[in-house]
Amino acid sequence: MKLHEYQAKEVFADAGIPTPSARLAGTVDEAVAAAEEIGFPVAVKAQVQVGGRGKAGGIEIAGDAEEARAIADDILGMDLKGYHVDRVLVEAAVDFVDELYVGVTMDRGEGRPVAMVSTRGGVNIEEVAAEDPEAIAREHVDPAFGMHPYQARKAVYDAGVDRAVARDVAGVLTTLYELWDERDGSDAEINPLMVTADDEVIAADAVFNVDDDALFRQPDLAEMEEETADDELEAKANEYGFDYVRLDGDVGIIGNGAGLVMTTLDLVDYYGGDPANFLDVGGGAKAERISNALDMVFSDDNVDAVVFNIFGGITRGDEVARGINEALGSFDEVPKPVVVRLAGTNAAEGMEILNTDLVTVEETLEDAVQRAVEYAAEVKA
Amino acid sequence: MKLHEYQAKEVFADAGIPTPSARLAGTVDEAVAAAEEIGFPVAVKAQVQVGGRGKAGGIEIAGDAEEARAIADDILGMDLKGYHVDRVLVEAAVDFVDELYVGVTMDRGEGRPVAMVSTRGGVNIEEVAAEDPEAIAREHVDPAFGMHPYQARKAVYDAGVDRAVARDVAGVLTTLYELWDERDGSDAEINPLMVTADDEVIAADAVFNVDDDALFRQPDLAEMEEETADDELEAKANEYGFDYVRLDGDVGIIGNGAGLVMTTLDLVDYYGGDPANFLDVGGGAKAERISNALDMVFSDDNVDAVVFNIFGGITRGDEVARGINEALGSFDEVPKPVVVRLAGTNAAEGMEILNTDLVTVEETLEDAVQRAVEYAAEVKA
Amino acid sequence: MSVLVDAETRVVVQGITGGEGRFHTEQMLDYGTNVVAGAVPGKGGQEVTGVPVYDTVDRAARAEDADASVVFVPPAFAGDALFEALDAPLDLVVAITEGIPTQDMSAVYRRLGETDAHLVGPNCPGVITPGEAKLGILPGNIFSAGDVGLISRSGTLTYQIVDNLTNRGIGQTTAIGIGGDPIIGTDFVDALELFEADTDTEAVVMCGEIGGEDEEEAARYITEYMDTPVVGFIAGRTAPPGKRMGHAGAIVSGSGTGTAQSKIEALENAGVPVGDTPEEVADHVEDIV
Amino acid sequence: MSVLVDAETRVVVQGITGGEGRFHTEQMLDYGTNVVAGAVPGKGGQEVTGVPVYDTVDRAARAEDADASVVFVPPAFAGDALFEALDAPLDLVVAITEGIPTQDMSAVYRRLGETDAHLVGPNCPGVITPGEAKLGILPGNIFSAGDVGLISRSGTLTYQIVDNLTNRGIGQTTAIGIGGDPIIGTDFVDALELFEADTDTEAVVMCGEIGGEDEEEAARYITEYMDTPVVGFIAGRTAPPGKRMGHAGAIVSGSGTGTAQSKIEALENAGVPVGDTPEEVADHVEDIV
Repeated sequence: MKLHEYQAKEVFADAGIPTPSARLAGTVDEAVAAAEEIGFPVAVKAQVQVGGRGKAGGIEIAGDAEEARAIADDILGMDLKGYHVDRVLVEAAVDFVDELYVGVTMDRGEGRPVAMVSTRGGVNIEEVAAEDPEAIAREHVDPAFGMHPYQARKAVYDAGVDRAVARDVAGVLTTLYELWDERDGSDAEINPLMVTADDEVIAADAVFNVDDDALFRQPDLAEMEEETADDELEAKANEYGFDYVRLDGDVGIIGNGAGLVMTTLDLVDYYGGDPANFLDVGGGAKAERISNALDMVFSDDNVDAVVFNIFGGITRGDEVARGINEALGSFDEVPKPVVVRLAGTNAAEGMEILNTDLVTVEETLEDAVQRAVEYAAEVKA
Repeated sequence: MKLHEYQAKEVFADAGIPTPSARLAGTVDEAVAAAEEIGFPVAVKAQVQVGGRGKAGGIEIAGDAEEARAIADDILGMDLKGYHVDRVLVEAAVDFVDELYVGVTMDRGEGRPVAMVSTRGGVNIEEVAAEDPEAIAREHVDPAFGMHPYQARKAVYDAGVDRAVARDVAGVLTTLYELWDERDGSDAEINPLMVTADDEVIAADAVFNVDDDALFRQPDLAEMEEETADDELEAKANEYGFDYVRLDGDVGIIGNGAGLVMTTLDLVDYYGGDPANFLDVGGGAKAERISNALDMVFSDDNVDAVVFNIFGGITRGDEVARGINEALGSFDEVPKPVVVRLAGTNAAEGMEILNTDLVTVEETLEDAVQRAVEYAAEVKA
Repeated sequence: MSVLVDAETRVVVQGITGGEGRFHTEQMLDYGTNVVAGAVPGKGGQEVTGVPVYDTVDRAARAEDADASVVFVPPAFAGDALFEALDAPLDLVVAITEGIPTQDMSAVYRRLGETDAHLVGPNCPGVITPGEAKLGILPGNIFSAGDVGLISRSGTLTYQIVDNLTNRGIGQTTAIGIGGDPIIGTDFVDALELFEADTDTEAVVMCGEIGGEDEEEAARYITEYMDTPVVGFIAGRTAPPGKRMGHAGAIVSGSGTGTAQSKIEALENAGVPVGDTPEEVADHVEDIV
Repeated sequence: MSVLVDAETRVVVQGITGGEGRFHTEQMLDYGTNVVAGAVPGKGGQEVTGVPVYDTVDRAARAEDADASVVFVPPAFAGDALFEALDAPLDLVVAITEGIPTQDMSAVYRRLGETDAHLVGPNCPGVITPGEAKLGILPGNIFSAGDVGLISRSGTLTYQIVDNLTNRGIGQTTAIGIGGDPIIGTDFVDALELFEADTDTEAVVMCGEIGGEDEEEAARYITEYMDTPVVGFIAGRTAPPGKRMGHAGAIVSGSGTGTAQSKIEALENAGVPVGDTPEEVADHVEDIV
């Protein structure tokens, strides 16, 4: 789960990391009022969860109220990389002499956290990492002991941070690590951490992503969650609790287990079709869930045919068949051709009850995918 | 540093461990008032830091106000194993069906903490440990990860705690460990942890000793420290910051370094004398500290002769000699004979400036000790 | 022969009294697995389908001489359950639980590195040695005994591949579902090492997917250390960069590593034929055995 | 030969800019110790008596190829400094600092067990190989090169015993002040093991004191593994039970273990002559070498 910038800054500020004074605004008038209260210049920043907001026009500096009004008017309501901007953060624009990067994330390969510092802040840090990996000082943290104070200092000195602010930057990194650790962060970043002419450091941006699997023990962060699906269908998937990704093709895909569903997508492509989506019903799906999945895929206008591929382990074939029968039985006419392939647990029972007037049945995955691709091609033809 | 029972109970209660309602009282009237407020029966408990208060008459149960008055009158002002009782804790007497022991300490041999549970609470746990070690379930805690929840449960089940209260006792142990860990405990104990007929658990006594070396980061606990020396001289030693232990003999001993001072005591004994004290001036002592040490030993009426044994490492012989000269120069007549042996860093310089009119100088430790023992014997003769 | 588990493996089920734990204990027993105990705090002294339950893993292991466990404990308590199993100590711990917080697994992984134990999972279907024992939730009926080792990050994809193999009469020594989480115990390299040491395993199928670097590392290991032939499969060729598809690990970073293409290339460079479809995987295996 | 340190040992002083750090760096340099760097956060680029200072131990060690450190860092920060030294990694860390919280040392000790490093101390006078190098605060002038190894829990008692030896012309291979804290790195057994492996050490003197079980364990080790003869000394025979005398370790439990008597008996049962006085220790050593 990703926090918005304004939420992450609240969390950081509560932990003692310096952040600019700021207010959230949902209308142009609110934005202007916020700017006047804070004092100019201010930065007006679109609150959408995408990177590169600045380049995309989602962050502008206003020197006075008139400018603030014009900028807020531009940004509020804009479409930023597919996301609708309905709120801006208005905050004091920081006069800086240096921009640093400070971050904490889990290094999955190592199985342990890594704390990072770079003097190349204010730019896309992934690009820095790719072009000049040495520019980012990395300290792997032993999960048994947490980050030692010496490691924060070492990262800061190794990054070549100016001696005048080294202690403060190490302090920010230490706090950021503690937040990450205590609040079940997946990524915690400050980019840029601005350094002022007076050697103050201040977090001008803030990223805090929380491990979804740990939200149960972070109730206050979980409450901050806002629907951010850029798409009606993905919103529906959130509601149903499916792992769903919408794609550009015309063959709708439903299956159980991420690997098998991905494989089904790959096969659609392999046999000359175009996957319309990824939809994983997960393990042990009951009839209703199956029915919801069909509803999802039928709701996508791009879909011309559906392949339904279940290999039962904890998912039972008879439950799946029941769900398909229910979902398709509710139509006068099945809206799009559905190819079903059932294997594994209770597959035989499922095949027996499956209403084959409504669906095409195939024995193997390869055959099922090919049949669906053919159906989709027929619709197009 | 040891907390008093009433202090430890405050700390435990703040952390969520159930304790009986209680009030501290310094006078008989206060004790009776407290008892009436709490409701009878109450336990009236001497607040002195010694074990076995109950057997020594320092804990009594009062069924009504009259009894409470009589008991408080008995206990307040009593001498309990050498400690003067000036306060009692008046607390609700718990009606129990079982008494457990729960404790956390550092196992020095293993270098790691150990959590302990026993169903043999309410008695001297050291005796249980000696007679029937199996009666105490022990879980060593990995300092890298802290106590895992499973370990608290395991200790409780291994100890054979009744299933009905197992979860609560594990909860108390977990809290106790966390307190021990976060508050730099050296020992944390609840003995007894009482179990009521309703399967409630309640800490009827509380021990919390803090690592003296960690008091700098436990300021609120450090503030609870109260002078507890049972002896004027030991109080003086606390004031001067000496490691000092008063003994029964007549040869006063001053030296630097615990091992060397203990060896000096041993030699006094070996040569037929009786050590009057252990006094370690520590490393790097300056003239004033040396002078204070002499003041301490002269203040002990039992002392008939003094042996002053310094082997300089970071302690400098000239500083020691200066301190001796100053301290002894202030007397018209040196009150007790002082034998000095200086070796190590700047010993030669020290010997040069030492006022040999005031002290006897010996070259070796053995000779110095023998001379002091002789002097003491002469006084006795 | 086999790796990790066989008919002698003495299994504790952690979380045996829960719905899933109970159901799969029955399934495991039906398959012939030597389930000797359950461990659930507060439930000591009970029985679940004839299996005695203990309050702690330590007791279960000592009373029943167990050497392995399967973990069905809910995610909030699973990290603790894994420490309990590793500290017991057991030799093998198979963690079925899905959704364990990553930081909990980071701590478990740190501890695992200090032990000689094998942890499989979490978020995995388990381990099966066909005809001998299964530890986990794999549908036993699709497996058959034979001489191909199988390693997979994905549960149902494992079943699919096994089905393709079994349909051609190609059986398995052992199949290991290593799981799709960001931090797992036994990874491809660990599992390949086990099969390389197993004299009965004539070939190994490894089913990878997009995300992470494990398949690339496996390719390096194969080049350097493996004599046993390996056949590969990689799911997620059509996954668009930056989209998350189910598994936490299934994220394409877009930077050229972790993509299906990079994994397939790495494996092919290591001499591993990679099937485009599950059927092709079976074809390659058939060529070898 | 010698153990732990010699003229080649390249030493970082942690906390070199503090009063004690600076003073003893001068003393160590005067003695001939190869002090190659200091490490103090925020002080990188400075020099202390000609020794370059770095911000981190890692940098100091890499820039100056150091393999050991002496720690003069104040107690509140010493635990962190020890982790920094162990993680660098250095081979030898000598912790002079007194008063480190016990829980901090428990964590350091846990980490130490995973490394190949030697930690001496904390709360110790250090290690000296006479004529070659000293790491710590021991007064160099009382030591002389020779063939007796010395191990002691107490600083000044070490000097006393060494003085008795040196006065008789008995020199030392290396003297190790292991420190008197409840949790220390190198204990008697570790130190005995080092001397046993050192072909130049003809005899070892171990000076123990009341409290703990280390001397008893040393006695068991001597019985089982030592060929090199050992002479013992135990301070605290006259200490009354239950009284704390200086060192945290110097507590007599009164339960029959940890007393001077139990230690002396254990050593004598292991064939170790125990001197009643420092002079007697020297007598016993003289009998051997």
